[in-house]
Amino acid sequence: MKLVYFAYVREHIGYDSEEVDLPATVQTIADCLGWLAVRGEGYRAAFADPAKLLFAVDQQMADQTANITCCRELAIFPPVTGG
Amino acid sequence: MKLVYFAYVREHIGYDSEEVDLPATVQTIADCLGWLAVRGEGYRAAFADPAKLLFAVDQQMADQTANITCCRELAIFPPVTGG
Amino acid sequence: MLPGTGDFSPGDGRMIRIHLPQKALDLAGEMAAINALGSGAVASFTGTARADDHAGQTVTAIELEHYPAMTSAALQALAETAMQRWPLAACCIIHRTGIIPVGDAIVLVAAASSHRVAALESCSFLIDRLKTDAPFWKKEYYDNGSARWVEAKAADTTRAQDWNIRA
Amino acid sequence: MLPGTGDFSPGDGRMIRIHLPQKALDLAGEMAAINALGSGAVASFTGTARADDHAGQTVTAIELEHYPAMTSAALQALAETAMQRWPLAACCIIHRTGIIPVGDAIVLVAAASSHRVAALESCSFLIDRLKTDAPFWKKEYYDNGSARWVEAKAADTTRAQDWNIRA
Repeated sequence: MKLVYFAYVREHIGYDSEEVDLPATVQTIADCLGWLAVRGEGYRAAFADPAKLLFAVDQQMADQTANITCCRELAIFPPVTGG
Repeated sequence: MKLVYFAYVREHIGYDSEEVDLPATVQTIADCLGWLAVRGEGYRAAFADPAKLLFAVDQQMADQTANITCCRELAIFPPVTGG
Repeated sequence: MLPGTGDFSPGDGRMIRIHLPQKALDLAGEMAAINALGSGAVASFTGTARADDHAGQTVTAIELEHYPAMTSAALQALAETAMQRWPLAACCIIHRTGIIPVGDAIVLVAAASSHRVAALESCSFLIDRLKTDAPFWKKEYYDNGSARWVEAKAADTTRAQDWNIRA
Repeated sequence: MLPGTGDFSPGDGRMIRIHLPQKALDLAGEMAAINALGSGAVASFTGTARADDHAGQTVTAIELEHYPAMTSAALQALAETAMQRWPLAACCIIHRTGIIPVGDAIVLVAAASSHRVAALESCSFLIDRLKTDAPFWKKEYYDNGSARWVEAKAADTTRAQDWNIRA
């Protein structure tokens, strides 16, 4: 699966995207955040306030309970501030 | 006093303005409409639906009860339709 | 330019611009001028003469009559009311008068603010109130040579009055 | 031009225009194009990069990051929602991305309709919802060389949600 990051999430993690193989225990976005957070300080900093994060599964907005076992691209980003 | 007319009021009366000397019996705009109406068919046609007319006394909107004994210019016109 | 039109400043850097041209509006120039203020948010409304149908006839032109001694003062009062109600940097009302061919702009109102909501709301307020408070009268000319004064709409009056009770 | 941007027609003469340029917006050209449709009423909103102060520093530029694979689809969905809700002839959303110097426009939204209220309301709807629904992130650069991601405002979320309950 492809993970894509934007804004301060991207800056904390240090990549704008990465390919990952999720273990079978990771079913939802919330599971994925927990699994990523142990990978290093950058992830922990990026996900420090998970209630503020937004997610898109295959470019559709989703919440943390969304199942991602069949998804191709998960985007993780802060609240949007365009316009 | 100067009377000024706009839109269909002007077209019915046939003038865009005229100078008049109001008799002492004419105190309000309503009085003035009655006094003008007997002057001819154009005035009667212009004032046929007096509830629809609007008035400005010295360029300030006013209603039919307004006293005009000290006014310099009375404008009589239909509802506005700009923009 | 008629007396009472032009650019006015309440003396604090804010700008009110009222014009009553008898020729085509310079929409791009007006928008560039208000955008150049760098206010962050600019909302605008443009009304254009349409080739509407009425009783089987098509509009070819409209005529805007107005009350020169009153119009610019009425528009300036309207702009000042908007300036008092919202934190605006600039308020612009440009209304064409005389004969206006179909396709040409009749009116441009624009408001600039550092706040998006102030710009959007005041722009709506300006055009809603202009429709009921400013001494303009619109006549439609049709392709068979006839003409008709446009009647005021009750819905326009209702909408203009709604601003009295809005938060 | 990114895939998914451009001019779209729902097939009935109506127009949706979505662009994500990385250079200065042609505001005059965009407004001329939408005015040329002859719809009678055009409402627009322009948002510009401001030289704001923050903690004693002045903004010199902003950067707009976005999610290319999602942005144009999100904006098109937004325009289509507006088209379903109001009788619009055209809907235009132009959003600049990348580095934007202070004074330059960030976004232009515009709506054309034969109805004034439809143009005004849908224009407000488009910019209100764009602020909360489209994947853009804004970073401010300051005159001392520092930078900061702009935080989302609760008031923007409230205003965007208010459209769910408005008549």
